[in-house]
Amino acid sequence: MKSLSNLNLVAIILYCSAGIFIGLSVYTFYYAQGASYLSNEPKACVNCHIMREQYDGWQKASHHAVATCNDCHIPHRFIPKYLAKLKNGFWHSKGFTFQDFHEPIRIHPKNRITLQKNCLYCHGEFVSQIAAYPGDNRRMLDCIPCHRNVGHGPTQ
Amino acid sequence: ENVSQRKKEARQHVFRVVEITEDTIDPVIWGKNYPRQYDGYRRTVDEERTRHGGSEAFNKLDEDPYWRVIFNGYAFGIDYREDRGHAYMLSDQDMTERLKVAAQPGACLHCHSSVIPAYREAAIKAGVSADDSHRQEQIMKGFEIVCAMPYQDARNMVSHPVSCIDCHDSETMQLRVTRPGFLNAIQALAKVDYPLPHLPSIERWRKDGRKDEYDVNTMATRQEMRSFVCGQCHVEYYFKGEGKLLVYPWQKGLRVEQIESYYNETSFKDWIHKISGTPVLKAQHPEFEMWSQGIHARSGVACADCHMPYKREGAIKISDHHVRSPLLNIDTACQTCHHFSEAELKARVEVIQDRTKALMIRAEEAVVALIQDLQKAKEFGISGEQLKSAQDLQRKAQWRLDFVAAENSMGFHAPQEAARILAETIDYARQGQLEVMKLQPVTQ
Amino acid sequence: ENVSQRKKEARQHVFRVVEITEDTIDPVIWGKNYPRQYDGYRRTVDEERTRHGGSEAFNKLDEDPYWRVIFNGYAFGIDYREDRGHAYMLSDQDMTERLKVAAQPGACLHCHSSVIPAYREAAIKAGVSADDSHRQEQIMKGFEIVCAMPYQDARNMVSHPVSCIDCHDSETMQLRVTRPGFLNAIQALAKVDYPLPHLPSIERWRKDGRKDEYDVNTMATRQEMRSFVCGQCHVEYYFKGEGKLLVYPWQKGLRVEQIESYYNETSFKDWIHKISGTPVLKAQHPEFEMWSQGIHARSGVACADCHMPYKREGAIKISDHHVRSPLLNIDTACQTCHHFSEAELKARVEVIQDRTKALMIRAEEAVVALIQDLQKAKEFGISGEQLKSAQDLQRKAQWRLDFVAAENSMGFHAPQEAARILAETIDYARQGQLEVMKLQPVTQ
Ligand code: HEC
Ligand code: HEC
Ligand code: HEC
Ligand code: HEC
Ligand code: HEC
Ligand code: HEC
Ligand code: HEC
Ligand code: HEC
Ligand code: HEC
Ligand code: HEC
Ligand code: HEC
Ligand code: HEC
Ligand code: HEC
Ligand code: HEC
Ligand SMILES: [Ca+2]
Ligand SMILES: [Ca+2]
Repeated sequence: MKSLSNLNLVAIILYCSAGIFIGLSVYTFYYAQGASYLSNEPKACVNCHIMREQYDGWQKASHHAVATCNDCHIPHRFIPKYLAKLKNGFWHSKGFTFQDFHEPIRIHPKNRITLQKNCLYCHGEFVSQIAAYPGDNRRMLDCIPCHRNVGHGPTQ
Repeated sequence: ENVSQRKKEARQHVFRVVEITEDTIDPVIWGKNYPRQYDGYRRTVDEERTRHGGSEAFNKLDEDPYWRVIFNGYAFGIDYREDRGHAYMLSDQDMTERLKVAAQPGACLHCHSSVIPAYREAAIKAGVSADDSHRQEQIMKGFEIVCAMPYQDARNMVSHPVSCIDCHDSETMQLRVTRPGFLNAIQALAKVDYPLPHLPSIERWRKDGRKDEYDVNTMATRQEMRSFVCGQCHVEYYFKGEGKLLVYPWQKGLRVEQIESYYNETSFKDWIHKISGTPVLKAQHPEFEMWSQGIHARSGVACADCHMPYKREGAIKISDHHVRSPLLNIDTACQTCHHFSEAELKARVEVIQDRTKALMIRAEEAVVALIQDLQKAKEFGISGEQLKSAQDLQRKAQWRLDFVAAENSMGFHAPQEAARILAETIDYARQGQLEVMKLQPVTQ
Repeated sequence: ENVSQRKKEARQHVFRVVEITEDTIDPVIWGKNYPRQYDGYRRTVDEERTRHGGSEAFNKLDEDPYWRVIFNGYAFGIDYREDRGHAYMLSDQDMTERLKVAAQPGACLHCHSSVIPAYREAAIKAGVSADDSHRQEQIMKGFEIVCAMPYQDARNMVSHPVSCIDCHDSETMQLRVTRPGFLNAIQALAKVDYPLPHLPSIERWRKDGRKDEYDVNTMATRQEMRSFVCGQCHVEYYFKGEGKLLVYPWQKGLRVEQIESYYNETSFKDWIHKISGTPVLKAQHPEFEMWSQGIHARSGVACADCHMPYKREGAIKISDHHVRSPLLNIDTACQTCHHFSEAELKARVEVIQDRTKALMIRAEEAVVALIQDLQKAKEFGISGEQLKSAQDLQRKAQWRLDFVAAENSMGFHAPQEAARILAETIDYARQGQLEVMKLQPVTQ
């Protein structure tokens, strides 16, 4: 199973990034109410005003009533879930502190795969005939170009 | 209750009721396993007109008589119709007057029938090993043989319009390309240097050092395949040499002048224009080529996205196999990506198409004027040699005009490119007239 | 620290340090209250070139000498430059040779300076009540007076290029339109019948029975205002009659042939072409008109969305007052709407612009060829009367060519429309040549 190698990774990254993460951004974490990052509460994400646009969009989008940020953006299995939160938490804190990220914010390719998988978590059966293969570069049917607005409403 | 009912439906949507193999042509049999797709497929018999397209096979020559002048001396000047649904492709070919006024080769069937088994059969008869491991060899050899046959002989070997097996692998149901014309052409295209940002797998193959041949069925992404299966037939083509081998002229690229320059190199002509005496070219349905120049292709939007959009049927989602004008189902074809009302989207298409149409008529007038001037000059007794430069300009102009006219979206697939091509048409046609005029003093 | 600083910023980003009134022209004073916007505004002094635009004031006549032929006999044939940042508008006007070779009126200042106080001053001098309740009357009357003045006299009444007060209400900071030229024209446009799907407030006014006059400052939506403030100046114009009244010719609509037909009705001409003797038109920066024909306008995308995009400064978002080519900041200008890389978006613009440019050169060749043919015919001694139909065609062709060339996006604001216009250019120019040719036998 994949979770074995994942576990190794978890261990390594937990140690390394935890160190850097704590050293670098304890303050950010504290001040931006970082603890809430680990919850499922969407408000946790808007603690960074940089997420404001996505938050506002989410409130008006079709999934507002049925899915929160984490349902779409964070893996649903336990270990990858907290691993992802940690990794993303690290990058987001770093980005927020140093203001060195590209704007407008763009989802990272890996997180986009996670997102796809989460679409299938809920809609897997519905789209079973059009098999989606998230993460398989050649065979993947990408949901996002057609359904970009489901999470945050139209951008155009 | 509703939800659980739908979940149940969803779980059991594929019953493999029957066995399907590479020899199963009959869509009815496939339909037993995939009834929803089959239902859509069958509906391509429907006929409904849109402002510039749709599926009524009206006669284009009656709609706009300029074309009788432009096609004078060629079979298209006799019978040329609006295309309609896939269900008609074989019978429409059987019935066109074009087949009666001129002998046509078996090559015609490549795009109007489920022809692969016929290719294999012909190859095996000709001595290629019947073994399954020689499948591709059978197809390519049989293709050559059938292309060269008289139409009727080949016609007797096929029985269905495009069928499931032409786009799908019988085992995995994945998309695949079967048509030799396309397989050859896409390899040639890959080798060209001109950039193809809308075909990422070719760009990747080029970047990776162009190892072996580019193999569309193993290298293309799924999204590309959703256009390639259509590119099997919706392309410009010609019959090469005595063997009438079907060739898509992409050896220099997909743009109108690249194709022209390929034809010019071998001095190819489709026919000699009866009024002007010019060796001219005929363009046929370059949908794939025009789409390639548009913003949709560049954005990764495939033919199937618009012409076979996903639709909801109960608890599952399927591709609408009722291939047709997207203007007949704007909600599924366009609105997932574009958040405007159906009326607004329709209006946008029509603004683009009306502009194209107006320019097209302007361009037709110019080409017809040139043909008439050439006619008068000939009546005056001016010799062919002197008319050469004007005739060359007619060839250029007519090729461009036809490229837009024969393309079936009335400019929508690439609006600015269509207008650009028509602008060049006008320039060449009017310059041709000037060339003829220059000869006038000589005759006085 | 960073976070807390920003949280604080977000709370208190406007300190009203100084009082601003309708008489405060100097942007430095406004800048005390709005330092971020002022910082951007000041940066319009920057100079950076893009492939087809940017802000270096290179000489267009040297880049492409055809234009010396096309503009022959007119001030534009002497000095015509690429436009640059707003900071230069007044000094560039002062310095252009066009001002030296021909006497220009005060009307020029309407779009090159913060002119409203000058209008009011002139009106009050001329007897209009100085009372604030007569503000609009002062402006409209002063406009008429200043238009008719000699340039230098009017020039002495102004001191700043476009300033905050030209786009903003001094009290509420809301956008507002001040320019009489625009106010008159948009009312005339509203009265036309042709559909304006991109201007919903006008459509609404029409549907509601066209009561009173259409009043842009009270009826337009905020999103429309984000284009209207630019439409105050980035438009085609002419000086009407002896009073040199500045008029935007939208009485029949915004399209190139609608404007042409307006000019034709009054036999208006900008000058007599020196080589051909044709009374011709000059087009100037029809950005608003071309944008109106494009898909962005139809989608509700305003000038300010691309040319003054929101950008984040710390915790707050402001409009980037460094008005310039969006290709210099694709991330804020385009990527909010388009999910493609900066390189890809740049490439898309350049594909559109390169197509336009190639067609434009083709069209220039045709127009120049016609001018040369007319010249030869005149040298031959053919009379003006006989040349009339060829000259009419020159007028038509040249007007269209110039409409695309004078527009500053090299086709981007409306790609297919630009190509359509150039196609017509070519058609008319070549037909003009044919008309001249027809006269040849007469001379032999
Ligand atoms: C229903 C699914 C869904 C939910 C719920 C959701 N998102 Fe998203 N999110 C998406 C999609 C789809 C994208 C677009 C990815 C793309 O364009 O490639 C996205 C993109 C983003 C981006 C990157 C911006 C971009 O355009 O690439 C951020 C940041 C983000 N979401 C944050 C949030 C936050 C914060 C919440 C909760 C308030 C949230 N999301 C809730 C689906 C969702
Ligand atoms: C500490 C402040 C902060 C918090 C809290 C935060 N974000 Fe972000 N987020 C950022 C910054 C900064 C970026 C841009 C970083 C980048 O592009 O690398 C970002 C980028 C993103 C992206 C796009 C880039 C990527 O990583 O794929 C997504 C998706 C996203 N955030 C989702 C979330 C969700 C979901 C939450 C709540 C669980 C959240 N964010 C909470 C600051 C934050
Ligand atoms: C937490 C579960 C969940 C996740 C994750 C999720 N959805 Fe949904 N989605 C739903 C539910 C529930 C509905 C509404 C009920 C229904 O009609 O099935 C819905 C509705 C939809 C709809 C129809 C409404 C509309 O907006 O057009 C689309 C399309 C859709 N989802 C696509 C997606 C995509 C794409 C993703 C991933 C980016 C996604 N969903 C992620 C649960 C989810
Ligand atoms: C973005 C959407 C879109 C894409 C992608 C697209 N088309 Fe079209 N196509 C249209 C529209 C819209 C029309 C005009 C239909 C009409 O006039 O009724 C059209 C017209 C056609 C027609 C004529 C239909 C008729 O009604 O007669 C054919 C054939 C066609 N397209 C084939 C293709 C092929 C092959 C591809 C890919 C190479 C393709 N299209 C890609 C939208 C699209
Ligand atoms: C490369 C593929 C291809 C080949 C080869 C081909 N066709 Fe077609 N044909 C098409 C496509 C795609 C259409 C629909 C688009 C259109 O009508 O422009 C079509 C449409 C037609 C139609 C209906 C519209 C019309 O033109 O009246 C007839 C009849 C027809 N073809 C006859 C023939 C004949 C006869 C031949 C051989 C000389 C032939 N076709 C060869 C692809 C092909
Ligand atoms: C085997 C050849 C072949 C393939 C593969 C093929 N087509 Fe066609 N297509 C045709 C022919 C031939 C016609 C014209 C039929 C007629 O007029 O009798 C046609 C007609 C059409 C029309 C016009 C329908 C109408 O109602 O006017 C559309 C749209 C179309 N095809 C789109 C597609 C798309 C999209 C694909 C790929 C998903 C595709 N075609 C694949 C040969 C093909
Ligand atoms: C090429 C475009 C396209 C892609 C890719 C795509 N969809 Fe869709 N999707 C559609 C269209 C069109 C509909 C509307 C169907 C209808 O209304 O009949 C739809 C409908 C849906 C719905 C149901 C909407 C409803 O009305 O309840 C869901 C859920 C959904 N899609 C999820 C997904 C997921 C998950 C993926 C990725 C595996 C995906 N889609 C990929 C075009 C697409
Ligand atoms: C002209 C080409 C073409 C023909 C003919 C065709 N299909 Fe398809 N089919 C497609 C395309 C394109 C897809 C979408 C594949 C994808 O998303 O990768 C598809 C998808 C499917 C799927 C997957 C589920 C779905 O709906 O997306 C099934 C099952 C299917 N087709 C069955 C059939 C059957 C049965 C027939 C014959 C009755 C048939 N197809 C004929 C082009 C075709
Ligand atoms: C899978 C997504 C998708 C589908 C389906 C789609 N489009 Fe588009 N369309 C795009 C993208 C992407 C662009 C490029 C501009 C942009 O980035 O938004 C575009 C651009 C356009 C434009 C402006 C470009 C031009 O050529 O003038 C029009 C008009 C348009 N689409 C109409 C349609 C219509 C009509 C349909 C249905 C027949 C359709 N689109 C289907 C994604 C799509
Ligand atoms: C969708 C984006 C968009 C909109 C909306 C838009 N423009 Fe532009 N504009 C552009 C682009 C891109 C260029 C080309 C810049 C270049 O070539 O460097 C351009 C060029 C220009 C230029 C020349 C800039 C230079 O670099 O010399 C002017 C002036 C201009 N636009 C004014 C306007 C006005 C006025 C409006 C509204 C009536 C408008 N634009 C609407 C994107 C836009
Ligand atoms: C209706 C508004 C308007 C009026 C009236 C106007 N201008 Fe301009 N002018 C502009 C705009 C907008 C630009 C920038 C766009 C461009 O250069 O095409 C510009 C650019 C210029 C430039 C710099 C580029 C070039 O053409 O060399 C000069 C110099 C200039 N104008 C002089 C004048 C003179 C002299 C007059 C009076 C005869 C005048 N302008 C009247 C709006 C106007
Ligand atoms: C008062 C008249 C006026 C107004 C209002 C105005 N402009 Fe201009 N604009 C000009 C003139 C004049 C120039 C040319 C200056 C020069 O070349 O010296 C210009 C130049 C430009 C340029 C070229 C800059 C460059 O770097 O090449 C752009 C882009 C532009 N304007 C966009 C806009 C937009 C967007 C708006 C509205 C938000 C606007 N303008 C409002 C008069 C105006
Ligand atoms: C050429 C027109 C123009 C000029 C000149 C101009 N602005 Fe603006 N300004 C705008 C536009 C457009 C907006 C966006 C308004 C909206 O979204 O409704 C804006 C918005 C603003 C805002 C609101 C906050 C924001 O950034 O969106 C402030 C404050 C502002 N401008 C200050 C100034 C100051 C100070 C000056 C002079 C130094 C100035 N403006 C000159 C066009 C202009
Ligand atoms: C506020 C939203 C918005 C902004 C900002 C924007 N666009 Fe667009 N763009 C659109 C919409 C909407 C369409 C129409 C197609 C569609 O519906 O997706 C479009 C269409 C296009 C097209 C295809 C149409 C055509 O004319 O060929 C291109 C190319 C494009 N945009 C490029 C750009 C560039 C470059 C910029 C920045 C200078 C830009 N856009 C800024 C919303 C926007
Ligand atoms: Ca049709
Ligand atoms: Ca410039």
